[in-house]
Amino acid sequence: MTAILVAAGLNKSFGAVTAANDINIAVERDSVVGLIGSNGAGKTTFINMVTGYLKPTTGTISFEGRDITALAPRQITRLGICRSFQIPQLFNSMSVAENLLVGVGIMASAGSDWIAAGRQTGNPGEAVDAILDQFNLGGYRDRQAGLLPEGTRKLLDIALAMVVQPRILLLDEPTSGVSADEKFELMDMVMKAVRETGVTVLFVEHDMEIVERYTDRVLAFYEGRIIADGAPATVLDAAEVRRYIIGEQR
Amino acid sequence: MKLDRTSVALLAVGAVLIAVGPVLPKWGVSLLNVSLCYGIVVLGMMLMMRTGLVSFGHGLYYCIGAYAGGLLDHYLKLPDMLLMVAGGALSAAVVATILGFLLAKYRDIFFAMLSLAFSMILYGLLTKSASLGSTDGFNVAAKSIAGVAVNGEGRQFAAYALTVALAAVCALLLNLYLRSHRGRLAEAIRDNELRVEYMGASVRNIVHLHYIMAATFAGIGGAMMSINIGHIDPEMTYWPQSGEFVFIGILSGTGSVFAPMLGALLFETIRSFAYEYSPNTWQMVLGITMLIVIVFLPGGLWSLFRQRRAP
Amino acid sequence: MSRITHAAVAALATVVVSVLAPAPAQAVQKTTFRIGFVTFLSGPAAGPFGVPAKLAAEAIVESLNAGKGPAPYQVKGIGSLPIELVVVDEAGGGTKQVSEFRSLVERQNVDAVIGYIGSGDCLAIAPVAEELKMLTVLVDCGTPRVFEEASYKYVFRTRAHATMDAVAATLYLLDNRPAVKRITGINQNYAYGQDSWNDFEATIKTIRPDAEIISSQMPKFGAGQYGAEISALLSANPDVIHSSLWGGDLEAFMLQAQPRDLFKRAQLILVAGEPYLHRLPGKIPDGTIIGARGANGAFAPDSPIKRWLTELYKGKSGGLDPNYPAYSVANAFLGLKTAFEKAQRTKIGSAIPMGAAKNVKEEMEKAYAPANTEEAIASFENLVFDGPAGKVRMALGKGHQAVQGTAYGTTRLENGVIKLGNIKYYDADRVTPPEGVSSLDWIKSGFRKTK
Amino acid sequence: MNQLLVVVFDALTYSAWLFIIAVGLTLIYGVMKILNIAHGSLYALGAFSAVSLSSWWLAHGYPPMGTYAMLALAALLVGLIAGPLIERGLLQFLYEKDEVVLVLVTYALFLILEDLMKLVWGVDPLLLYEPYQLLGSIEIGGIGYQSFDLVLIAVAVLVGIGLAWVLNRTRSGKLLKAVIHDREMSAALGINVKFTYFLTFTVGAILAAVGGALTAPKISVVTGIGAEVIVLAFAVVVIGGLGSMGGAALGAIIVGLVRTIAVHYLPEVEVFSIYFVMAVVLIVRPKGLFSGAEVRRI
Repeated sequence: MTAILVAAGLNKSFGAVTAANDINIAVERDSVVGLIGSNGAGKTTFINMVTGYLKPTTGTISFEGRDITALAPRQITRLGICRSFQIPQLFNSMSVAENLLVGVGIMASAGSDWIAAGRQTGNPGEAVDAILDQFNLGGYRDRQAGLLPEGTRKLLDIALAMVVQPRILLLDEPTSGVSADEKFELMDMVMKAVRETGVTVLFVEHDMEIVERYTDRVLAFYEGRIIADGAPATVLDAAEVRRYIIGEQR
Repeated sequence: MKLDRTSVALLAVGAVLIAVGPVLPKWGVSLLNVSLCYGIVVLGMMLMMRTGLVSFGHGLYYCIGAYAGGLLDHYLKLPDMLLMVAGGALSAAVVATILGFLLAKYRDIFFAMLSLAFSMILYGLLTKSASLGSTDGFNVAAKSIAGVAVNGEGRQFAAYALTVALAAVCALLLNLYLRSHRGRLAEAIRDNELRVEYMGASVRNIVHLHYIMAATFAGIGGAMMSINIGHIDPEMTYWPQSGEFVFIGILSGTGSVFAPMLGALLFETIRSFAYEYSPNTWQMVLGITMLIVIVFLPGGLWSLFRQRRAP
Repeated sequence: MSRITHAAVAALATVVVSVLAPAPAQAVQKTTFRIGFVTFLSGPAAGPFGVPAKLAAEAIVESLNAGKGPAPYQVKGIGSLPIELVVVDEAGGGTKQVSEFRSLVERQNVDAVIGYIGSGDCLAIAPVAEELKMLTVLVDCGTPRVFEEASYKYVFRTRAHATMDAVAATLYLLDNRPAVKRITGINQNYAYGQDSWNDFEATIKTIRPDAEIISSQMPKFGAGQYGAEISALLSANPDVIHSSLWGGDLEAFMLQAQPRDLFKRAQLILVAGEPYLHRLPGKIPDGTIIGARGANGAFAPDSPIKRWLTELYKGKSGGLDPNYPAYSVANAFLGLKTAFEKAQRTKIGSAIPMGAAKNVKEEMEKAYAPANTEEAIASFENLVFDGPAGKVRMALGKGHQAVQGTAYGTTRLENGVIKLGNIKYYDADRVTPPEGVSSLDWIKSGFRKTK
Repeated sequence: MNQLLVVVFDALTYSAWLFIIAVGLTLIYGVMKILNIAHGSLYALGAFSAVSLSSWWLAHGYPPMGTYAMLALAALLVGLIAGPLIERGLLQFLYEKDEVVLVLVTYALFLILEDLMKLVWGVDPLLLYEPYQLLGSIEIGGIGYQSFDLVLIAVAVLVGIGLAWVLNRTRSGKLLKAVIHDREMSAALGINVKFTYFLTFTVGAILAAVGGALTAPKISVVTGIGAEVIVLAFAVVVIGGLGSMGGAALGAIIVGLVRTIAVHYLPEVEVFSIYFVMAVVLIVRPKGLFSGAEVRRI
């Protein structure tokens, strides 16, 4: 198996605070990786660096062998690295279908294809219907995004990342704010959609049940460093992880 | 290409307006001329507003369009209506392309204020240019349309027909654009530009593009206004003029490309009647109208029609 | 909610329909002479110019309608038709004024338009008046460009243009202070202010090539704060300070400059200072050269028409003397009236041989319709008529542009009131370029009398 | 050397005048996120009221020195009446609107007040020159000045120090700063945002009126003076950074200096020098000179 995403020697500090300290990760194609750690441990910073929101102070990130460290978020997105957000980032004044249509539109108008960009969009199109089905959002199709319940907003946020056809999907706390009985349903749906399209997934998660159930590799962050890396059972059992992360959580 | 209802309606209204031109009262023609020119400018404001940006200096392009047309007459002795409009559109687009590299980074009040600064700099420059008549400006007389000489009644009708046609075509083009993939991104940017970036589109490029489009509309409106009015002066880029465009934009709402035209017509009507029937307090009449619109019609005039259609 | 919406839509529809509906057919029998009167009612020019102009217009119309005009203006109204005024604010710039002009003509169906103080507005209106064939008398704008850059059939200006202000000011200055060397100025940064300074500078350079011209201060219109300008003028140590400031700007400048002793050594010229004499006692230094943009106001020689205007205006304004905008307005109304009535007389003269009928005036009123615009224009061109400041000759711009003499004087404070002394009058011919020569060319050519 | 002194003093008087007007504008923006065009009208109202009150005072033959009290009283009255009236009567219903719409609201207000003042005071310019000369004159760099200009500078400095003291040293000032920093958080922490707004707008209105009242003796007070002032004040606060008091001070000094230098050495460019500086500053520092970095949390 080959690594699709490689982070080498990432450092990032905000003034006196070190948010990333010599991070080295190689993510294999088609794997599902969980990122765990307490608040401020550097998980979101890592995602922000991979997706171009933050630039690392030193170190490089490469995707399929290409250095993407200096690229802007949209260029990284274009290459196939897409993300969801802790706080769902939706188009609140639009309907659910229109939200997804934005993504369809961006895909259609990719690059400098002006003719495609100028093409009309009479009906939402098949791509939107497919995503709506995948995420079981059909019932919300014409509801305004700003007025949706939180769990549905979370789902739509992930769907928006999926609609632009990612190769790697980074999910930032996909189940935060989702009720306990909905969280598995949500994750099942996401994982099913991901497996159908063959996408590599990294997700930040506080819920160890979710981590255990859905990942095949776990990275544990502590004060900007990776303190454990391996199969879920191994990592969650490691002494340091139990002390610094799980202990703190329970 | 299949046209939607709005486009068909635009073409129909445009055709009817041109057809009834000869029987309309003259002041009705003048009112429509001025309103539609404003309407064309406000089409651009509407596109910017949809993108989430309001310019307090859009008079800059209105003025550039008018002066470009005027200079064609003044210096190059090419007083052809179509040439003047094309010149106005092109000059506005060129300046907007340059300034857009800067302005596309700006949002909210900072976008509004930097636009204002640019428009006031042009005001200062024009005020200093004695050869262009300083604050008095100069007269413009279009004498042909597409090379065909016109004068008297023919000239008036040609200008009117061109104004209506331009308004219809500009609105039609904007309507088509807004319904296109890229056009839809305007509202997405207004809602959440971070997400747009993270879906792989360059917000800056789109804002820049929309800025150029809005400026081009303003240039066309300004050039056409100079043809209709026959006089241009730096007042066109002074801040109250830009404020008026913002007001008409908010009065109209961003619901449909028809809205700027109707909004401009209503504004011109109120303003003109207030000037005549309440010459000492017309500012108050306008101010109160503005407040009423903002308080009771937050979605603009067009929201009236929208609510009516919705179940 | 939907009822409100419907009501609102209906209201909107009504507005739009009523706006677009054809105007009611014009009354067949003309019973009044409708004049659109346009002047500043808001903004900085309203106080010093716009409102005095409006007061003068209203007073003059009342008096003329009552048949109480001085000789030769005793006929009621215009050709016996009572005058009706439609007043419009001149605010908002040329574009708006053209729209308003159109609606005055096309919606209000006025018979003539009198007005406009701003030069930009005059330039903008003239071609539209021509297009709409509307007889328009420009009241108070000063720019020579109106008739130097174009010629019009329907447009008249019954006051002299501003070139004579600068020329006469220079002549007066050099007559009284021949030794002046260092010349500077403070003028507003807009067309009138720039033109005033340029004309003055050019005139000085033509007559006194050895004078040293220090560049003029050009504060923004309505700046209000002149601290730095006054310091700069003080540092320049000039002999002469030329200023065409007016209104609030002039008053603010005087209030700030006078206590700082700017005028201790420098000779001040206020081209447009005459209307402020009663407002600024103690603030205008003795010996200031003052103009009234024509022999208006305090410069106007005594005459029945001047007394008539003064009395009327005092009644309307609560005791103030008419200032030069009021004089300009009087010129416009009297000129228009003369033109229409002369046209009527001409018609009657050609219809009925003089002496064949008694009571020509009654005959005329009964038998003949009032003169139309075309006839009035024919008699307006090259007309000479009496205004409150003396004879007005429509001599330039192919008979459409008035020439008048002008005057300058020097101030002196007497018992708390500013008086004018050493008044000198300048004939129109001496301070106005001949037909077909642009003002600046004429000045630079050394005031040549012919082309 | 003398020339330099003159330029600096000219710039200082102009900056002081600008600062008094601009600081109220920036305060209101900082707390309420309203760019208040009607600030110009409040300035004009202050000037008109100052003329009316002082003229009344002088007409009764009271000692001329008392006109200074009248200037202060006029500013207070305008601020305390018009401020609350506008905030409670209109603005409070519109706080949830977009920033740009709020600018338009205040523009509408500006138009209404403009005609209202015309109805009350007429269009004839009003004069009140007594207070300008009462304090005598001084000489700086070989050039005479009126001491009144020193008062103007003193008032500006006092206003600046006073505001800085209130904001940094008093409890309510610190609360105000909290509101400036994060409106929602402050509300969540139990700060009475509604009252804060009321207070801020009133203080801002008083400052605008102080500017007008202190300018009245130097100018002829006439409708339209508010319009000229407001765009200048905008330029100042935008250059300094919207919502920053220090920025308003720096902005005022920069604009004052630039304009004065233009007047003394290049009168030709005076007319657009200020907007040129504004554009340059915004290009280099998009949010003005004193602006906190804003990081969006995602």
